[in-house]
Amino acid sequence: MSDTHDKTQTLQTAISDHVPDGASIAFGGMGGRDPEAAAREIIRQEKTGLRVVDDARTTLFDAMVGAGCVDEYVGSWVGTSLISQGHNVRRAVEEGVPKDLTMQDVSNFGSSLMFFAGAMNVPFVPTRSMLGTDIAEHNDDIEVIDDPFGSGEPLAAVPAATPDVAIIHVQQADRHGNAHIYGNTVNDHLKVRAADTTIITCEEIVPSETIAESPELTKIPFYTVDSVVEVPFGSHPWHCYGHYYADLPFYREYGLRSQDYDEFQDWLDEWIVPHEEYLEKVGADRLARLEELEQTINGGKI
Amino acid sequence: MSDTHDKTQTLQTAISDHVPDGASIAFGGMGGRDPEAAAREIIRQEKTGLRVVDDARTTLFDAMVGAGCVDEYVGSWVGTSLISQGHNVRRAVEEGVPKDLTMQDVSNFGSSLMFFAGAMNVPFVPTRSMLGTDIAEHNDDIEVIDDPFGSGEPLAAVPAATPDVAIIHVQQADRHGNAHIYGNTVNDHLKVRAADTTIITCEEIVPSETIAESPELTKIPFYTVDSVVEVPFGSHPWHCYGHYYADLPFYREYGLRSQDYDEFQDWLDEWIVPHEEYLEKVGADRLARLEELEQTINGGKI
Amino acid sequence: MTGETDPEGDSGATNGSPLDVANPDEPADDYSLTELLAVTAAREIDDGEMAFIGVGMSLISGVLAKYTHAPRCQLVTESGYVGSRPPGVVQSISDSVLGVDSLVATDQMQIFVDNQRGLFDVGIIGAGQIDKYGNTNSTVVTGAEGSYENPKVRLPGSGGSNDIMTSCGRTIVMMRQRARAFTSELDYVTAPGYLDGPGAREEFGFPGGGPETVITDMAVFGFDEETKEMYLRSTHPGIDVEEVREMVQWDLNVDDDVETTPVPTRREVAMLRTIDPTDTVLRDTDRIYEIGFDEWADTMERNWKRLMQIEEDK
Amino acid sequence: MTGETDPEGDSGATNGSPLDVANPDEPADDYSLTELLAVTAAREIDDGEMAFIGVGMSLISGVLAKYTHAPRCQLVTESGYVGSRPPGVVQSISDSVLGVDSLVATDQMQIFVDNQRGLFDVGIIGAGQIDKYGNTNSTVVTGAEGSYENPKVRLPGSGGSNDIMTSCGRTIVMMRQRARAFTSELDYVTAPGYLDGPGAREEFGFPGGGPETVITDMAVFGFDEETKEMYLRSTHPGIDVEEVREMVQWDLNVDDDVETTPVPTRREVAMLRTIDPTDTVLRDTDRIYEIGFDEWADTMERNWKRLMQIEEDK
Repeated sequence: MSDTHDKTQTLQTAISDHVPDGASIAFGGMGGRDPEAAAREIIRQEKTGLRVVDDARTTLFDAMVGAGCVDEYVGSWVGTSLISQGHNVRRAVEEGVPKDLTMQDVSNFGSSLMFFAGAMNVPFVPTRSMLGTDIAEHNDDIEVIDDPFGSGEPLAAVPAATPDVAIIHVQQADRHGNAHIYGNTVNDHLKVRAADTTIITCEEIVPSETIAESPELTKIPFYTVDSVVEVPFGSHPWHCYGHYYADLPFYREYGLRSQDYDEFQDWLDEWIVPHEEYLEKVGADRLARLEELEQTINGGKI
Repeated sequence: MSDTHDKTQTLQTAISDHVPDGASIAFGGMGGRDPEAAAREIIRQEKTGLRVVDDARTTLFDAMVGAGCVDEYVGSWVGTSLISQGHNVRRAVEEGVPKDLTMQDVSNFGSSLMFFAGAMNVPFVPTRSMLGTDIAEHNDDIEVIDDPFGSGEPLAAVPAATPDVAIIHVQQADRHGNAHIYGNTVNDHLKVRAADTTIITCEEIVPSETIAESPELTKIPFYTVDSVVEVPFGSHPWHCYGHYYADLPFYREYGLRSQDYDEFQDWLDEWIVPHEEYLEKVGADRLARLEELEQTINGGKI
Repeated sequence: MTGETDPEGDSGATNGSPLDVANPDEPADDYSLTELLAVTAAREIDDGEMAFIGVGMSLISGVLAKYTHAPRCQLVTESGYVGSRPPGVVQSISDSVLGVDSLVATDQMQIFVDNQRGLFDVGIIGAGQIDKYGNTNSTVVTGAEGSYENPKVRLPGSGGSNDIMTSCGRTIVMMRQRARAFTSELDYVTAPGYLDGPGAREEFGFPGGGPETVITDMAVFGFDEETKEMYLRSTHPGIDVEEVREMVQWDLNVDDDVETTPVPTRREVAMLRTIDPTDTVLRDTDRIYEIGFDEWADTMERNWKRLMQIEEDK
Repeated sequence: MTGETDPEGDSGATNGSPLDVANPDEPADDYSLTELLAVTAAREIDDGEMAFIGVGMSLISGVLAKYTHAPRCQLVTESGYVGSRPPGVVQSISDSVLGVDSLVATDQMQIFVDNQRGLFDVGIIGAGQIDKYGNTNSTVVTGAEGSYENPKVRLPGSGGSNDIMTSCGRTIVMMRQRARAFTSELDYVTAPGYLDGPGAREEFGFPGGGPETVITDMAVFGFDEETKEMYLRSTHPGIDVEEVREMVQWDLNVDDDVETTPVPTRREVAMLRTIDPTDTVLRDTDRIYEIGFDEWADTMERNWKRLMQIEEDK
């Protein structure tokens, strides 16, 4: 169904309606346009037993693992990018603190293809990646098959991923869920199609007329979307192309404080609050400076 | 190699350099943004033995078949769209006039997937389309395989298409081959990647700075392109979104005159001329009116 | 039902807005057979649905639905547009008018990926031949002595019809009721109906529901839920059941409550003629050619502006 | 080679344009080990090449190449940007500075589709462990008693490294020369080097050529064309061959003409410090944190503007 009704919700309602305990989730972005506010709301609502089925994941995943929300990860890379390791992820995998985290590895291309297979409703898509390595060996879901056309070459069959929920942050969307993505798309257009349910958080809700002015940028169409939430600065402390630059010092502080589990608990107490409160704590001046930085870099693109 | 040199050529040189007799070719667009001028140049240079590996094809294919350039077609649909059948195609298949045309059918999704498989360098991509029908039966290149994950469901394995040449018409490109496509992309981004060689014809050559202003529209990147030709009105009599509307009366005349083989020969004599001469014959006023019509419809989009 | 009529006739189509026509909800007494087909197909699209439509008649029906009873339906075209409101007849699948108000401009693979995912509710396709299970042929008519390689008539091929029948929620087939078109044995199966009967689609794991309605120039057909066999649902005004039976090679089932196909309203006919002012599709005439380039261009532009005005007035 | 130095030192990095540095082609006498690595990797990228680069060091090397000897190379990042000229250090794979001047903004699948098609010349990846055939591990260190499921150290995982090693024209590996990092037996093979020796890649039909160069904090290694085994190509200034041998678990082959790794020029060092003004990558310090938000933002902005000025002046 085209579902051209108004799908707007509050962040709290979107998460409580669409993310039950035990859900499998794919998050959008990748060290840029990450739905950080939505992930914080998941932590705030104390969701448990989640299965994160994803590509490369940084802060939001590490924080969710440290908060005990996640039991399993299927994906290509975890860490917190450049300036720190994923301390909570390491603690969970290596020491079972706060609880065990099961890891299932794919390569980056593998993660794209598992969502593509899910999006196109086939059991698998073949690739040459991962052959001859332990990724195919240890990931029981990947089958090595023979080329049915008789070339004699093996192929890795990447199984379809169909997460329960995709949560994607974008620059702008209309009330029906048509979402414009400026800059790179990463795997977001695939995730919304592979998932059963999609939540879009966006910097700004715009009229459908604005969407129709640049239909080439509608990487996410309304018919794949169930919930639309306006969340300004919804990717902070990460980048949102055309809106604000990453808050590296904030991020660095996360990296340092998450080294120690108790210290990380304090970080959670301090920063896992409703989004409006979070933004107040970060401070309007600081947010404005991040917008200014991005304007200097990519000014005028949106 | 990134090949960031100047790739501009004349239409005549581009076709004579990159389209040898016997080549397999995929054309861009689909009843809109079709590289009509390039196809007329192929006819003018009397190329023979071509294998058109493609999706749905209209006028340009019908004319090439009638001119005796084509021996084989692999694709999803042939005709001349709304207002006439593909008379030359029918004559060639049904009567062998002017020569036999071998047909190999796929569905539209099948045509997308054969280029996708070629673009991603795997022998095949699986789909549910074409199963249980004579398409999979009569097309010997399609294999029906079992789901290797044991669902018991069959899948149609669509083999990779890797044509020798892709010829694509776009609104704007820079000298290195970065091409912006406004409106729909059809299968063009896949064809340039599946093909060994790509010729881009464009309404206008623009500076790379113009490309960088909207990098989301660069559906064809320079590193897949070998030749760039500026061909204003290169899709006439078809549409070019944002530039000019289709010349339906011209097209209708083609439909009527191609009903008879001798009459079609006269049409060839009249219209298979160098592109500049062709535009003069169509007439500046008429071309301007087509631009005006498109401006009324999609004004301001480019 | 009338045959060819003057397009400047009493429908009001070319005088002011089609919505201004007198007694808009009354049955039209001036409509062509093709117009009846277009209206009948349009009514199969429910408001709010995702409608996957092709060129020609199916596109016209989709556009008509959007401008009349189903303003919230969204049109999907295989070349990559979603949500467009084409202000006029669409000449090709990449017609630049499909860009008008479109919400999504993407590529063909993306559209068919979404189709296979089961995201589209209803598709409309054409066909040359059909059998009692709704399997269709739009590839080759082989004739008695021909073959796929050497057919009697080469048809255009599948286009998207195979993919739509495989995966769309439900499919509407529009075709001409010619002799040998409703056949006991298809020359070639291009798009899968219910294949050889109940359960066959499920065995293949097809995402879509298969054919739901067949609309011809004589009648409308449905499919029995149990047997998956085609049955006669209604005949068009002036056509009786026996005439239809004669044009069907197998022993056709007929609905106990077989009805007469409802005729178009005056508004629907007026709107159709605004959408196709040069009769390109609806009357299959050469008017577009006869009127010459300048008059064609003027007529097209005038009607676009009229439709856009209707949208603005809403 | 020096250790930690004052970033406001004599390199001229923070005084005016890096291209204005005195005696730009002279060897720098003030550079960090990390800066040597970045410069050595940058020099592996030839002008005009398509360079597939990841986060951190490899991105810095790519940016440096583009701003120095290879202005026509084009940077490819896995999140979907091609052709960008990032005016500063890139903090993540979707860093919005990657949008600067980028010619293509697409998606991750498209980038890896193009990679598997063999369209990219050179890739740069990182790794935790490597063996003599250039196979790398960036997934788990199991230790003596651990396993994939219960490792001693969980590393970040493949990211794009598996895909790059499988399909890129040639691959440069950057890593630290720690004990047990150059190992006879990998705990886990994340990315395929030459697997178990000559012919193995061909058997799998890999599109790419495999590892070409390994750059560590002690030395540079190549691979023998015949045996596909790693050999020592050069040692960094102040490091001798024996020191390297001690840090390699197998019996390392050494080039007859083993050299000393060329040191960075003054221009290269100055440029690096402009790209990474807050030492985020190059010196691995906490300066970014210590200086506080306002000074960080001011420093970033000042250096962006400087780099953009360099581009404009060209």
